[in-house]
Amino acid sequence: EEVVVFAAASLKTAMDEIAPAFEAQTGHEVTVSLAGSSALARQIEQGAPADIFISANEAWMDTLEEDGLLAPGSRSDLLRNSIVLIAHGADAVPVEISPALDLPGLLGEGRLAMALVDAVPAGIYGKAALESLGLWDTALPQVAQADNVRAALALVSTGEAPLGIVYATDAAADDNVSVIGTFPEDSHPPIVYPVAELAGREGAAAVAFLAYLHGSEARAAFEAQGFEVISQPGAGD
Amino acid sequence: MEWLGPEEWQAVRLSLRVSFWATLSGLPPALLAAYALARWRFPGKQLLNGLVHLPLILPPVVTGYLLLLTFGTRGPIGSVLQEIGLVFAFRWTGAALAAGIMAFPLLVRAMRLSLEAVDPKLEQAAATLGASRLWVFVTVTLPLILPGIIAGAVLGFAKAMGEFGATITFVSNIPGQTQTLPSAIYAFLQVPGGEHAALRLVAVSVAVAMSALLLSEWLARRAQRRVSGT
Amino acid sequence: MEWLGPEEWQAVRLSLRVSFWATLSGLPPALLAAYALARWRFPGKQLLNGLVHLPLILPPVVTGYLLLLTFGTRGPIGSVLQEIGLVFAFRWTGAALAAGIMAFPLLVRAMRLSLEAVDPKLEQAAATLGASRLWVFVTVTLPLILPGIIAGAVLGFAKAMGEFGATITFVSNIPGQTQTLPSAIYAFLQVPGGEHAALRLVAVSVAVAMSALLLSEWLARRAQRRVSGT
Amino acid sequence: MTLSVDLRHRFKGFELDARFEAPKGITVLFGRSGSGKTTIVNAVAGLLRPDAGRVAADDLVLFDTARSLWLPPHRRRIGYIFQEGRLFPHLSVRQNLRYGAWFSPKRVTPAEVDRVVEMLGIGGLLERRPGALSGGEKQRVAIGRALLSSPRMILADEPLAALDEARKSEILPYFERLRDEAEIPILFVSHSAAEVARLATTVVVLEGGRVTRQGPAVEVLADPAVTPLGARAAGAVLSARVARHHEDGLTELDAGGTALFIPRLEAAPGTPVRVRIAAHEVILSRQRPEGLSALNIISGEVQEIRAGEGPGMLVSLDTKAGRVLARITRRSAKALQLAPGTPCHAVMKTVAVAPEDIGGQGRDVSK
Amino acid sequence: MTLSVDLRHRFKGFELDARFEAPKGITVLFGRSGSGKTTIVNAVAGLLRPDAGRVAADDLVLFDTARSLWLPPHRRRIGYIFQEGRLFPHLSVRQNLRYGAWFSPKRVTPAEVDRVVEMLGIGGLLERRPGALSGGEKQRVAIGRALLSSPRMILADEPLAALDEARKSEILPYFERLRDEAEIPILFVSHSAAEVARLATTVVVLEGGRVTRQGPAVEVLADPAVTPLGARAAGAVLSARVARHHEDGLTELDAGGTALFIPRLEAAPGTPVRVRIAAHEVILSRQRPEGLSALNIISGEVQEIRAGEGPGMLVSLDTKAGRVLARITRRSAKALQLAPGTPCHAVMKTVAVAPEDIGGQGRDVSK
Ligand SMILES: Nc1ncnc2c1ncn2[C@@H]1O[C@H](COP(=O)(O)OP(=O)(O)OP(=O)(O)O)[C@@H](O)[C@H]1O
Ligand SMILES: Nc1ncnc2c1ncn2[C@@H]1O[C@H](COP(=O)(O)OP(=O)(O)OP(=O)(O)O)[C@@H](O)[C@H]1O
Ligand code: MOO
Ligand SMILES: [Mg+2]
Ligand SMILES: [Mg+2]
Repeated sequence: EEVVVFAAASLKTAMDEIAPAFEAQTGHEVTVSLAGSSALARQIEQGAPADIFISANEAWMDTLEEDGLLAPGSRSDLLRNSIVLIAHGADAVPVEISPALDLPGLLGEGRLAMALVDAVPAGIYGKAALESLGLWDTALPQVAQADNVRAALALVSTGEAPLGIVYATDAAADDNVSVIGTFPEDSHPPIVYPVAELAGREGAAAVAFLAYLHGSEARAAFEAQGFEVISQPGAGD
Repeated sequence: MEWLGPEEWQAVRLSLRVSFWATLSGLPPALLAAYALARWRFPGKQLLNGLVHLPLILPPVVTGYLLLLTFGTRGPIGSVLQEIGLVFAFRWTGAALAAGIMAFPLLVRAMRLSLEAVDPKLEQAAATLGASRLWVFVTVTLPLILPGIIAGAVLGFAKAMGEFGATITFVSNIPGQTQTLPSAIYAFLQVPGGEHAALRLVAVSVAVAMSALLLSEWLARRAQRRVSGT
Repeated sequence: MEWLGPEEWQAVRLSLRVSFWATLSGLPPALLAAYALARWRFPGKQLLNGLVHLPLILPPVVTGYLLLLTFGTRGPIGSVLQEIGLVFAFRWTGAALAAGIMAFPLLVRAMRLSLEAVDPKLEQAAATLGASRLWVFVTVTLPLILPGIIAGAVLGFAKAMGEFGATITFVSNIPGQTQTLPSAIYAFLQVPGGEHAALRLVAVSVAVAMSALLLSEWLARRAQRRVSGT
Repeated sequence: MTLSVDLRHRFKGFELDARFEAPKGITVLFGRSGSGKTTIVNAVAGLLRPDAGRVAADDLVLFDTARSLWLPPHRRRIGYIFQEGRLFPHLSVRQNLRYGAWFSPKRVTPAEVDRVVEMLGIGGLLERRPGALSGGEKQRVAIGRALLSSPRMILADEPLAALDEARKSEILPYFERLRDEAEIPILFVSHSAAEVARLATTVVVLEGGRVTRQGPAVEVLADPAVTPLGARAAGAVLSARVARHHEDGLTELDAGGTALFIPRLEAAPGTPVRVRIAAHEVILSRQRPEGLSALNIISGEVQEIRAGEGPGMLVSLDTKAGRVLARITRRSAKALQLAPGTPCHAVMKTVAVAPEDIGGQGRDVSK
Repeated sequence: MTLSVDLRHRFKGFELDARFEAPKGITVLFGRSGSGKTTIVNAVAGLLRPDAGRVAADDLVLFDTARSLWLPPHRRRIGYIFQEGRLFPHLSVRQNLRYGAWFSPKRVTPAEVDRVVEMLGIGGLLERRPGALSGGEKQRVAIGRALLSSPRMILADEPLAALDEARKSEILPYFERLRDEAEIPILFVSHSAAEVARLATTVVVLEGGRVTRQGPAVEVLADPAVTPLGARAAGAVLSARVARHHEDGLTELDAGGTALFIPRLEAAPGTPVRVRIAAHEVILSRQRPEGLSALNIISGEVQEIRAGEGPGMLVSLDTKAGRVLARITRRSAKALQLAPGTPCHAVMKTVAVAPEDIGGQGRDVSK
């Protein structure tokens, strides 16, 4: 049996590990389509042949749920992530992220690289965090918004922007940037990656894969990428 | 090449297939559109002209979105075509459609430019020798615009090889079905540490496109030599 | 238009400015490249040819990334240009550079096609009348390829209006500085229910580009009439 | 087949208003540069849509604005030899020549092709493309292309202008044969008085878009008023037969009992030939002249004397060989006291009857 | 200024190997279609890079393969009238005419432009583009364009082929004046024997890419062996003066004491003119003939008799008016018992001295 998984592109590395492992274990076949969460959600709305959707964006999952496109009861939160403040250079001086943070001082003439602050989750969370810390208004004029987190990271990595706000998972792997602070969890809505089975596509393989995602092998793969796996009541272990 | 995994090979093959068919099946309608724009007068000509350019003007994501809305399984055209067994949604055919549409304005412009450079006196001469409109086109116009067709095809093929936004928005990124080289490159770029893998694919993409380019140059030189008549 | 917010108006104006300058400043180097490819023989010609096509072949994100690496403040070219006061990073100039580079292959192809259609006998005639290579180019070649230049400019302008991936990757999206229409449209499309706002901007974008198209058609017809010599 | 032409068309600064009939044979359109010749030919071919008018070949109406009738060019089956060649640059000479045959209802035999190729002397060029041809070579291929399209009518716009005399005199007989043997009308634009004089069955003279004179060639050419033709075009055509060949390289013709000497003509005795005698090369004498180097003397009597502009007069002699025209000065006419009925001798040099003024039917013109 | 040409070039199936000198005046390149005329002209202009050779105008070497010297076309200052016009389609006629002046070191005065425009009869076309011109109109503009570029040398590749006789006879005097007054050499390709005979100072005969004959026009044209020229090209040129105008429309010339009658010539008495008398239009007579319509009789004695191929002979007469050539048959020569020293009369008709065979220096040729 075949399972088609639509997954946010940021999960590529993890999915590249999980899918073959699942296939080996169960004999099912997994096809993973990686793209932006919004594109995937739209495709699902237009009848894409997806069995499972892992979104990096809660809002899109909510939309699908409202439209009745999810298999009832199949939605759960799979992963948690955090956003961090990064600076260019391998060993930048850490700062304390608090309302007292002197962002303009740190930025100087430079830019604060973020993902699109009204459209892309990482940007939305970053904006919310800065707002709750009372830093947004001073930061706003210096914010440079990229179309995704990876592009924001690249801006800092190349030194184009001295600072940036990205996911912890992205920051970890780049030698040209250092994490100089993590935004407090309560400064923004929880960053979760919801997963769900799609309505009308329920099948044994899909159910099995869903379970596998919550299982220990998958957990290892996700954690290796820096994600925090949200424990499921009643799932796997 | 050992350093390409089987899935990546698949992407290379798929990209070639998609670009080839996108270009090839784009040529006849592009030729028709170019001919209409260059030679005919009809109401709505500027509308057609605008429509042809649309994929260039719109951000690719929008084009992809519009394709999804119209050619998707639930779209007005997609659902009809599905009846006759022509499915674009989430198939390589859809990738070819998207690439073809994105390449279309480039095909049309190159051909139109060549068409406008054809000396109408030669076509008239052919008519006096008994060739009907269609035959004039086939025996005189077409050979004379061959360089333009080749130029258009090259541009179109290159564009199709690089097309990403519309494709991934329309048919997603399904390995073996719709995962072209650019989609694969994009996916690599979305994860930490994927840059090297992405660059490898970029290199493959460039190599393939360059070969096509060299071939086209050679063809174009031959065609040009024919046309300049020496 | 009341239904456009001030920030959106800004995006419209910026897109126009970016596309205009991208096209305009792209024309001379494109003309040079087209001339070199059409007329000269030199080692590395096919390399130049490939380079010109590169922005078409590469996914725009990759192009944007490469631009960032080379034209960024720390990039090898960017840092030098900065010395002379030419900054691209996070400026509209950078958006224009990205759009210009993406449009470049289209400019070059159209011009090259026209150049190859120019009758060398006319250029020879000009030479016998005392015109040096440069003057022949200015007084004969250039007027004769005007339709091609216009065609290329239209394609380039349209492409620049729609360019998104390379631009946002290179100079990101700063309202009033680098937020072009496509960036704004893209942002709307990322959020559920943003389609309507996006479509409104798409409509503006299409309207603007169509006006440019109509203007170009008019210019091209005039140029064509000049060239066909009646 | 007769072609009747009636055309009105305006260009900025030029107005065409021409009406004429082109019967079987060669109708030469004659007129100065810019007088509207090519415009007429284009309209007949269907390449120009005139403002108003009608062109018909016998019953076949090519177009008629009154009846909104318009036969598209490719259905007119017209062999058009363009003023500027218009060869297909992407096709070889051979393919250019064959082009018309692809669309022709009649089959063109290889023998026919060979004959035209040989006549035009383009056998060595067949595999070349037009870009590698000289000016005259291009023009010859263009002639061949039109001739080999099995046309119902031929339009030739200065087909021979780019050719040398020798080549012309090889091709002219071909047109003559078309004129004499084939039923198709030929509309022939030419600036050359010699060509006109030799080929024309009918002459149409154009001036500024209007037909100022039209009629059978013999009449029009003999008319001193036809100034654009130049004084040199007037002449008479005599019918003769080859009588015998002499050892000193001369051929003797028999023109109604009068012997005429011309440079050797490769034709068997008995072959009928047409000899044109240009009026300006004829000298008149009241007594039969003696001791002159001129070998040809035809006796007759003055039939008519017409005065033109200038100092010239055109004298028509009635002779046993046929009508002979002589252009002489007023002063001479007075001195010789010429009047209708005066007996008179026409004197012309042997060599004045130049080879290109000899047309024949029995000759193997393809040689 | 003398142009010396030495060229070797191969095309597939054609080999050019030509060496000749073109002194001041008009050097006519004469030869059949495909004989290499345009190839030579292109090489002189710098449009074709020949395999080997050298072309120099006096001390100025245009190119020399031995010394790897190559002057680019635009520095050669050559007025090239192309066989196929080559007007700039995007420029008006006026701009086309002025094009050369933009790059010329010499200023072209408006008066000069006006004169050329008037001579070519293109005053009404100045604002048009070439696409709206007739074939002959294009050719005339092309002539004007070349003439107005203040060239150091003129190359004319069949410049008059597309023109009617009347137009030709308006333009020919202009070339004559260039020949006679300006110091610039003119290389002139022509197929027309009449043009060659009238214009040529020097004649270069080409056959299959090789020069078969070259020399002063009078010599080459008088040579019966020069077959490609055709019998009609031989002729002598007499220097004369206008003596008086008669009421019957004739003008009397004085050629070394002999009176010659020609159709009225608009020139004041005393004006020197050159009159060409074509050899094939001259009749010889031992006695002075009486009662002929021919008005011009020149007495002299036979200087030389040359036999050519065929039945013709060329007789040179020494007369007080100058040398006169007559082409007569062998048979007549025998009958008249001509030999060097024989006194003899040359007879030619008035009208045989056609207007276009009259060239003058005193005439206002722009009219
Ligand atoms: N580009 C070329 N490639 C090959 N052969 C050529 C080329 N151009 C000319 N030729 C050949 O060279 C010969 C000389 O050509 P050229 O144009 O000099 O002739 P021409 O004397 O000017 O003839 P015409 O009177 O017909 O114009 C011809 O046989 C022609 O076919
Ligand atoms: N497209 C056009 N637009 C305007 N005027 C034109 C156009 N074509 C021709 N003419 C004018 O119409 C007149 C007749 O042209 P046409 O070509 O019929 O002359 P022609 O008799 O063939 O002359 P030639 O012997 O020079 O070829 C000319 O005065 C010409 O300038
Ligand atoms: O698809 Mo993303 O992971 O929302 O940037
Ligand atoms: Mg004409
Ligand atoms: Mg030539």
